[in-house]
Amino acid sequence: MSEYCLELKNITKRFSGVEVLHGVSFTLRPGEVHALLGENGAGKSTLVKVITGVHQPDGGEIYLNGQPVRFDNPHESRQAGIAAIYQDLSLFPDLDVAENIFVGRQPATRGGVIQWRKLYAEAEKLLASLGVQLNLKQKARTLSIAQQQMIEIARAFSLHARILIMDEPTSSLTLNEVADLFRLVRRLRDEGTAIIFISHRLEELFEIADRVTVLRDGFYVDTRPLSDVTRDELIRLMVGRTISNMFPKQDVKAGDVALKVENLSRPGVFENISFELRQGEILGMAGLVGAGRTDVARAIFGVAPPTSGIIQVAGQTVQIGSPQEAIRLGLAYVPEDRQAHGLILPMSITANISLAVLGEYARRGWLQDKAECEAAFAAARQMEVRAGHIWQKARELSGGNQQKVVLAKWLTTQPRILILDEPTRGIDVGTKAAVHALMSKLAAEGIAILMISSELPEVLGMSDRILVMREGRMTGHFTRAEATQEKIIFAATQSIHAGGVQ
Amino acid sequence: GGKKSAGPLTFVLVPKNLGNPYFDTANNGAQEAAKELGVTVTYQGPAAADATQQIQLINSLIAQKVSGLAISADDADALVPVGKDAIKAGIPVVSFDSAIGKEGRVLHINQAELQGIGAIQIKMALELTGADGGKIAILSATSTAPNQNAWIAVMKEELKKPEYAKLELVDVVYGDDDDTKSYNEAQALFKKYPDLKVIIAPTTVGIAASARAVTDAGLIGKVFVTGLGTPNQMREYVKNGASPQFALWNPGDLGYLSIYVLNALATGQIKGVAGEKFTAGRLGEYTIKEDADLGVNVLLGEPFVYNAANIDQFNW
Amino acid sequence: MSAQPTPTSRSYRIKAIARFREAGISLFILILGVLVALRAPAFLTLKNFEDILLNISILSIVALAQAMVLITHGIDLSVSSMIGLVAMMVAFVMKQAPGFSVVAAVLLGMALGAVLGALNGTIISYGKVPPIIATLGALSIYRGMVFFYSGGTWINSFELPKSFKLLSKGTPLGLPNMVIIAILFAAVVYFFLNYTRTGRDIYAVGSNPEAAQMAGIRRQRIVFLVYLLSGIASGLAGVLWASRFESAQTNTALGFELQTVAAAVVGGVSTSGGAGTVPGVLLGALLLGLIENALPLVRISPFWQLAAQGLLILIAVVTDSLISRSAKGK
Amino acid sequence: MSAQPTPTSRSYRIKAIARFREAGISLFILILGVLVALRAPAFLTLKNFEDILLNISILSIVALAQAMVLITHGIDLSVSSMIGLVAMMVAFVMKQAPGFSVVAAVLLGMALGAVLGALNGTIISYGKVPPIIATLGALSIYRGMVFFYSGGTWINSFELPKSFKLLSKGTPLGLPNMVIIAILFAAVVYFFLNYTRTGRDIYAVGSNPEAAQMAGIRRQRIVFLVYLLSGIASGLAGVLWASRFESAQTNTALGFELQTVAAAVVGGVSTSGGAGTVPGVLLGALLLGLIENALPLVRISPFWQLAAQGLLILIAVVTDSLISRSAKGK
Ligand SMILES: Nc1ncnc2c1ncn2[C@@H]1O[C@H](COP(=O)(O)OP(=O)(O)OP(=O)(O)O)[C@@H](O)[C@H]1O
Ligand SMILES: Nc1ncnc2c1ncn2[C@@H]1O[C@H](COP(=O)(O)OP(=O)(O)OP(=O)(O)O)[C@@H](O)[C@H]1O
Ligand SMILES: [Mg+2]
Ligand SMILES: [Mg+2]
Repeated sequence: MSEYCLELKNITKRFSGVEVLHGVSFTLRPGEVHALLGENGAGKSTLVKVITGVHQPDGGEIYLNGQPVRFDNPHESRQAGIAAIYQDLSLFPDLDVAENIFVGRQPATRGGVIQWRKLYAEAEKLLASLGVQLNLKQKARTLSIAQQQMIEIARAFSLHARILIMDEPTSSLTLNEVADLFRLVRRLRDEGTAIIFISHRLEELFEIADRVTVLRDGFYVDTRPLSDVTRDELIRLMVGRTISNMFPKQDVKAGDVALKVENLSRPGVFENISFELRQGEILGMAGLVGAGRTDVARAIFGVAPPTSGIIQVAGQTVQIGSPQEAIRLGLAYVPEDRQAHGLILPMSITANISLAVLGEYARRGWLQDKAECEAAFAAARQMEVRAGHIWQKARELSGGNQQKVVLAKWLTTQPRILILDEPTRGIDVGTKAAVHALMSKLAAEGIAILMISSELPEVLGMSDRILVMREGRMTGHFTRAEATQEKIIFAATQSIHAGGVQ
Repeated sequence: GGKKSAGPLTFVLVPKNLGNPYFDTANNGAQEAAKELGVTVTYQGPAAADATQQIQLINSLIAQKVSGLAISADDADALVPVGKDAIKAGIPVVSFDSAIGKEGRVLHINQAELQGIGAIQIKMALELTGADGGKIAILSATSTAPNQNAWIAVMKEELKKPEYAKLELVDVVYGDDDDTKSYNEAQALFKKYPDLKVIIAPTTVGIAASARAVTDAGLIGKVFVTGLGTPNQMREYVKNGASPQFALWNPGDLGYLSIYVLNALATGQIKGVAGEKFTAGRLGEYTIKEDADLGVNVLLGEPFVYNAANIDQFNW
Repeated sequence: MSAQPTPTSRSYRIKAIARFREAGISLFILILGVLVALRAPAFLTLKNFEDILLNISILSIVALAQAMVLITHGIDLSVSSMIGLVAMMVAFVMKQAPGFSVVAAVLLGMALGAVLGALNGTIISYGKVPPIIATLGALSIYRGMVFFYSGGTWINSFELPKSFKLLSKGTPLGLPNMVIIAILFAAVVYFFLNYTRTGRDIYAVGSNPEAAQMAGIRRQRIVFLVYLLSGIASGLAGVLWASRFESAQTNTALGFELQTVAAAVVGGVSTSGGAGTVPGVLLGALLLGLIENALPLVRISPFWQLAAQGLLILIAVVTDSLISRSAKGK
Repeated sequence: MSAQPTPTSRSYRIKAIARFREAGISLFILILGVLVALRAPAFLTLKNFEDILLNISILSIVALAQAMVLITHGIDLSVSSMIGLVAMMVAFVMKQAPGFSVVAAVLLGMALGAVLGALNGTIISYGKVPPIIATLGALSIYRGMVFFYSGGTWINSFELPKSFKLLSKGTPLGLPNMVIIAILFAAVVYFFLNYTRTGRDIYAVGSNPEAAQMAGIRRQRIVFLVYLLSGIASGLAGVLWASRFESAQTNTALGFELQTVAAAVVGGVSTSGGAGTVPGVLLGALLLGLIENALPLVRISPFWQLAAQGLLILIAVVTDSLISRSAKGK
């Protein structure tokens, strides 16, 4: 019996001939939180899927408690006590919140009759312990990406697994939810559960993880206890260089008002949202999960128009009834849910990037491959998309690279007003810095940027001004100078302490 | 007709569709004739009664250079071109049961005259209502089937005759030769006309469905069903009184005659013009006639009335 | 908005929604019924209601099975041929051995259906053939087997024992047996879909196949299962069909497959999987049966009947979608 | 960062993939052809090939339109009725005005089809009715209109002007006109789907409607469009049908809708949207035509023909899926 509850030796994995894992080794002790770190496309998620039997390794061995094992499907690994939260969320849109947590293992009598009352009671308990407030009867289809993430977490915890794998569970969570999550993680760890934790937010690793294993381009680089590595060391291990400045925000003096919103409302979702966005300005939007930021963005972009309120673009009052009208007005919206709203997964990187501006590559109605291709190629390179080639299907990209494709797609529309919803969700530190640099460059070119982000450092680091929302209302407005983490968190949560929920 | 290579003649009997007892019986007659004549007769048809499929089949039969075709047309006109092709290729074509347009075949073997069929059904109806008559309704196949409509027209003419003055035709409904729909239409008839006496169904599907509907509704003795049917389908209902009598020609004889005609054409005994005479085995001598609507044709004979007394002599 | 509803308020909400989801079509059925009754008094007779129930019993059984297939984002177009083949085979048995027990006949029919359904299931779930084409192929194969098996001949009323005919029409319990069988079947399916894991897995697989797999649901088995069930239901339907129509013909149930799909979809089953309820399907079947029964009663030109049928179905679905949308407030 | 080949190498890759996707079915067609030829020499005659081409021309046209609908994750079951209705109306016109130019007749047919298709499109894209039920309703409505319009009578060979009959059969260019029309139609669809924005949008809407909408694609318009096109194609097919069979009946093209779906799906079009190619659909149509043509030639029991038809289609699809899977290496 080894000290390790899980051990991987020289795992290799190929996808249609291309090797993406080159002899990766990995060990996991009971009662430890072991972080996996690496650039986008390094192979983290693939490694996870190899462990859980979604993929089968092309080489190498897997040992569970010292015994060699081979999982042909996730079912087998679950039987063996391994639970996982995958990066690309896997909920059932037609089932409700509660059932999503217990799919496949609904509490039932010995006779096999499902006990619905019990199911809802347990679901309610679980979500409460995670500090989530959700209508258990709501269909998953209508949940925001963050809410979906919370459900995935609840599901994974409810499995009481001996090994729990979490692939970027926090990518769209805010401080509060992350805090709740970590409390639970620590409890499990202390009960002896082994946890594999993946995140691109380095500070989280230092907070929760005991050891970290770094991958680069599918190669195993090193494993270190977090107690004796520095942030810069980690970055050097994963990127191969140091990153001087995560938030290269240059000061731009704001120009004319590009976007003006007055008393925008959709009862029950958000109310009386008013703000101005000037050319060259980056306006940050902070708030807890479910605060309504995404809905405001969707409303402005014409996906789900508001029931009341005024929207002005460049001084003109406009009615935006659909995304194409928004695009015509020079708006672009990078949605928070890349897979559901950002990408056509079965299509190539090229097709995805050119989707919104295809018209421009047509001459007398006929598409010009070459023009389209070169534009897409340039955009993909600018975003540092990692893929075999630019005709690879979006589905086959790593999470972070999919996010980069979505960014690339909207930047090629050359908008005058750019709405970014969780723009760097799942993007590695290296690229994140590049994206930030690009944002401030665009701002400098006079583009107005509205940035929704659940990552406070990003909001603080990149915004000229910061709006805070809470339960569909604006509860704070700070300039770059006056904004602090504390002020924002307070604005985002105060009423809950004040007990002022309607 | 014309020049034929030596070797046994192979004729093909092409029904509207396979798996239809009516045509299977015709085939039995055809095989009987084949034995007597020492020719081979194959039985090939489309799975569903569909002109397109039938045309494709006939095309391939032409390619196989068979010695003669007896066809029951899924559509009178759609088959004309392919019929012409066959005749051009030296293959004699006759139609039976349901005619091909005049130019598309040498002659048509006519199971019975419109007049005869229409008349007998009204006659049977009156026998069923009894002298003091009553309400009758017609349950037909599709509202577009030409033979059905022709028969219905004749029946309406017949009803004008004084002897049928007491019969009141209250409705004509269509079961589309679909068992379920015919059944529903029959049910609806009882409900619409509580004092209905007779349903005339000039279609084998409709008559069986109607008889069953009468039986299920417990109206035996109140409502009678008659029309055109096959003995096996109707045996039950003749015996339980739902349909004491119905009429039909004998499809076996129809197939039998068709092959004799084909043989006569293929061997050059006849050219297929009006006035020619020939003998068809046990059915005796026939004379080819020509008239306006059917063109050149041979008439099988009078329709036959089946009832409790004779039905057990038949098994088809 | 985020306030947690109490269990009571929740269960209330469920009922409300559930009532809603079928509200549109129920309403339409009511209206249609009234209109027909005004036009044709015969419609309101008890006899007629019994006829309607009889007419929709078989449809309901198969539509429920079809619904389960649709919920997995599949489709079974071969049901009509399975019905035809089973009807023919069972009728043959009853003809050869009139003493054969009726219960045994039913079981035999379901067993035969199970075999056919299992074939479909295997080809689709393990052979990875798209359901629509697999069952379209099966549609002709099984129909072809009817021809082959029967040699084209039919089985007629007089060849079937009385006991067998009474299987569908007998009314020892007041209602015709066939109606009772259909009700029982519906009850079983309702319980299966709502109170067993396998039932819920059917929704899960239809709602998100990959996720289902990752959640440890044996996706292929579930897919296989629904086609198996569809076969069993069709087998049962085949026996009832032969009994009710007192005959087995080579074209028995021809074209019936689209009716079952229509009933299910009219009843709110989503063809892209994941959604559908038993009451909905039953209402869908009822609507179709109602239309079929009403059209001959109200005298409209036979030329119009077909069009009217389609039109009524369309109006039903449109009203339904309008109502449920207005209900959703958007 | 990992290697990114230059844009030029793209065209090569695309072709490689494309060639590949149809490998399975092409192979199967080849094998089938050889087997039939061995059994029935008549198969290899030029006349016979012309027959096959004639037989699949109409199917190809409608199957291509059907494919576009399927790619948007829809389905159009009303094509057969649209064909029937247009055939009837145009034939009527030709009967009344034999002088009417043939080209005008074709345009008229397409215009009529466009109207019918637009109705479907409106109900589905703006009325939010599930395509399968909307077009199922339209299937009976349009068929019913055939009855009503024709009053049950139909139009016969002798009532149609020779010029109209030659529209399909004339061979001024060597091949029958109908075949040439089909080829042109296929070419147009090919370029439309692959080299126009709208064509690309059809795929996008089919594989992820929400994302497509957020990318500024007018989703409803696209959905409307494919049903409109399906109507136009059916209109064209209707005219050709009337010309080829020299008549218009109330049951013209009855049941044809499932054939078009079969051809498309056999040709690799996905019924869950987003995938499908023109060459694939043409091969699918060819396969069906081949089977229909071959079966009567090789003398198998007529009772087996139907089953054989289904069986061959199934085998074709299975081989195809096996080959493409083994190709994917997994
Ligand atoms: N199904 C697939 N087919 C082909 N290539 C794939 C597939 N899945 C992943 N890959 C490739 O494998 C490599 C590793 O992907 P993986 O998702 O493991 O990266 P990752 O470390 O999770 O990145 P991220 O941080 O963005 O999630 C990527 O280059 C990706 O393109
Ligand atoms: N795509 C969507 N479809 C339907 N409803 C949605 C969608 N996205 C979000 N919502 C609803 O809007 C509510 C607020 O979530 P939203 O995502 O707008 O808030 P947020 O501030 O963006 O928080 P998050 O960090 O979760 O995005 C959620 O409760 C959810 O029900
Ligand atoms: Mg990943
Ligand atoms: Mg959001």
